[in-house]
Amino acid sequence: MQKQMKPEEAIQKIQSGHTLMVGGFGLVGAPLTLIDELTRHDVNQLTVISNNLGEAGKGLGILLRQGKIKKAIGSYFTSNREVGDFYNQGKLEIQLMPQGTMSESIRAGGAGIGGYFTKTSAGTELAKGKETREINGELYVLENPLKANVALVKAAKADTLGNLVYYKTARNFNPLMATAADFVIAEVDEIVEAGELSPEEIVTPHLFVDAIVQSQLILSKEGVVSK
Amino acid sequence: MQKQMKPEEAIQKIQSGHTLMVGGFGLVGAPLTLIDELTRHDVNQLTVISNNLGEAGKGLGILLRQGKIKKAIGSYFTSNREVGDFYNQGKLEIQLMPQGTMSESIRAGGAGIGGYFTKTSAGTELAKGKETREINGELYVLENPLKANVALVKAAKADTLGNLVYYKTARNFNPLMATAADFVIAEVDEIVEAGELSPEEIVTPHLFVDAIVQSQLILSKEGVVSK
Amino acid sequence: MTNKDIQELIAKRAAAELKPNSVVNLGIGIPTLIAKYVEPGSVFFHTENGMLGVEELTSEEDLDPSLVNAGKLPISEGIGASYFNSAESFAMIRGGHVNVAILGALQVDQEGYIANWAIPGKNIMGVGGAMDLLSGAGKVIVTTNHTSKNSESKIVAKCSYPITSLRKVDVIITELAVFKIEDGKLVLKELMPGVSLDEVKEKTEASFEISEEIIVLR
Amino acid sequence: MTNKDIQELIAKRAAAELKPNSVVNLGIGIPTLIAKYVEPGSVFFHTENGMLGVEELTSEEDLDPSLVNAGKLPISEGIGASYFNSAESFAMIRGGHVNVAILGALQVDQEGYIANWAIPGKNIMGVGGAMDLLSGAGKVIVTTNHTSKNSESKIVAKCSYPITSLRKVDVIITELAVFKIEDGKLVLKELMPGVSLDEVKEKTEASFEISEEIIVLR
Repeated sequence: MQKQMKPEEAIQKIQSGHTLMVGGFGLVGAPLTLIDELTRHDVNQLTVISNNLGEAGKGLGILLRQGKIKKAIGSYFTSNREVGDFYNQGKLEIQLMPQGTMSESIRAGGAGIGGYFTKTSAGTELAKGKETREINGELYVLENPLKANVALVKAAKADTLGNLVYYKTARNFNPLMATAADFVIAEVDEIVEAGELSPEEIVTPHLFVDAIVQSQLILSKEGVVSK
Repeated sequence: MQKQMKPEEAIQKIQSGHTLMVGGFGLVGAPLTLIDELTRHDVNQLTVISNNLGEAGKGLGILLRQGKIKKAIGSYFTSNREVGDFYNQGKLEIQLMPQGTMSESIRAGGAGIGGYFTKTSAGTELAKGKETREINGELYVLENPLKANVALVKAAKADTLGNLVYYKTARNFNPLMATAADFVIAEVDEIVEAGELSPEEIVTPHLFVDAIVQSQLILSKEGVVSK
Repeated sequence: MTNKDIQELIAKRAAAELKPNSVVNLGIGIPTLIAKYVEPGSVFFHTENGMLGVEELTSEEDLDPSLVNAGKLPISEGIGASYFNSAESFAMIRGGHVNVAILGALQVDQEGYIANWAIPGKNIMGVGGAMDLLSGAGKVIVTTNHTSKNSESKIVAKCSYPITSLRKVDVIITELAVFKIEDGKLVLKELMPGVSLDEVKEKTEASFEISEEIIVLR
Repeated sequence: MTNKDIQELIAKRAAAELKPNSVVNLGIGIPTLIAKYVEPGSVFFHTENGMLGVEELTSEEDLDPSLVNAGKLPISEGIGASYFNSAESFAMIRGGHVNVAILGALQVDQEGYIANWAIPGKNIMGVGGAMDLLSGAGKVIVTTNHTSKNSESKIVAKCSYPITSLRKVDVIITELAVFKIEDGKLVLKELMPGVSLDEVKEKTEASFEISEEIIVLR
């Protein structure tokens, strides 16, 4: 099975109205090439699940300016002040989640879990309208799984089968999102032959990955640069 | 912090009435040295969470014969026919769980999840008495987390801080159980200096591990042998 | 035919169900015989104890006691294989990432329900991964002898043994026939070599429809 | 004192709370200043974006743009460090495997409730890992300026901002004093160097008890 694709080819899987997951903690571990490609792809009404929405006019922030995003699900939008502006103008829906609940919900989506109880957010504004339950004397909130049509993830290396390994804190949400979407596109800095990755070090087994794209934009000390 | 201990020293953490987790899929990845040590440790009324209860007179099967086990929680006891005999004589309580539910419940115990919904076992005898709920048109069962006082796990290597890596299918339940007990004893074939394991390949970070024990019994082609 | 011949016949037919590049979980019993009928590398075998990329062990010398499948039988490691813990393994299964599960059965009924984990009157002592596989696998193929040792049909009107899941199976392969469950009904699709329709009718307790395009294997 | 001096003073005092070998998560702001007051290797720093074994970046040359803490600031990798995904990282936090969390605050009240993620009237746009850390950390230490920029007490009778958790904090460290929450009550334990009890009383909206063994730092 040929999983290697060009960015513009892989991105065709994204359609208007889709829910997308996009890996990364800020720009660290974000699939920069795929996000860039997405700015040239004619879609709208997207729901984007990502920890942040980039920065003002950068990364996912460009998609926001382009009016392609209908709803953002994440834990920390403060790094892009335009998010608040779009929200106040009624141009953007926001679903704010505690970061641990967001990551657990993505895992649940990928693992076929129908919902789970967590203490996180119990008794706070973020639990409003959610089912709560006392378990062993403490209050828990029922949280739902998160799934997506397409996930855009970033890894350090892929083999030709689609096995992935990550690099340092660029790992973050990527291995989780790779489990929770119908179609998973992995942007990687290096593609090696099957068998070159150690079976013990593979973090994302290939059954989760549908397409592999070579990165063209990377995060350097000087910011985002072409490779 | 000195985590390295002798087996007889580490095993003192186990007291009568405790709930224990014991890693391994059959004998593969089972902490054979610690189990052997436990046969010489004077405790009883144990609840043992382990996929199997060894074989007749082997591994955890010895503890069963010694009458130390009050209750067994696992997915597949058929490999030790004495389990049925003890159960019929009222000498043993059994809690049978689907293997995926057992592993997910151990993960939940370690991850602070208060309970979760799974389709697995819904509508079957194993779901009797459990809360069920329809989610998106399908029936789910609420399952509880599993925790233990002490976990006995097996890894291939530890560094002196307690970081662990595993070997092939001997990994199985071990990394999960290492997260879900108050005191975690890791039996390993090799102990290396901190810094010798690659940060990317560490499967169990050291914060989960309380004691490290050098293995004395190992599984070979010829069965269980002294090292 | 010896029982061994019967099992190999069923396994070979089951192998033909597997599409290239699919991820396949093989249960204990007949399913473990299937791998050798599949071109190496054409499908990826998953075992629920924590590995993707299972291959047949071809030499006793390569036997590694810490490398086993769900039946605790020694296996070997294919190119591109990976290891993961039990929760991750069942997350793959429950989450719908395993395309096909091939399982044995005690009974399968005409609605597609399977019973393969407990016998009434005996202690219920083992379930393993059966319920999880039924919950999550994309397609479930049952490979089973058509009749029990007591010559009773295993393809029954309604399971009398405890069922494994509310999810129904998709394909049933025996030494006599291949059935599919279509719109909640059991449909006879193929007759195995040398088997007559009358023989299948005689040895099958379940009601079934007969496909208009029934295939008679040679 | 400049605000920078104040923050360093608080950070230094907070460092003294850390027992050897404990696993510590540092929040954004003042907490990020704490690591340099801790002997390297004596405690293990955890960052919720997926790493155990965080160390201070000591040289710009070693800066790796893909190696950052929860504040997206560059860090370096200590001996015995490890990486994991966000769900595993928060499983450590929620599951009680992180001994200490040190966090900033907008308000802390006399019962020990903390508000540190949202300001009424402003859009609620960020929460990050704050709620998870409150839910799961073994001990929660708050490091904060005693008063806001408008000279209002941040140690209040009752939080007027949305609280972060039903879980109460354990220790509050400001440039004026150290408080602990004991039996649900705020207790003044220490006066920072050169600070009088009167000054603390004046600048603290919350009611508090005074420890019989109050420590006056020099």
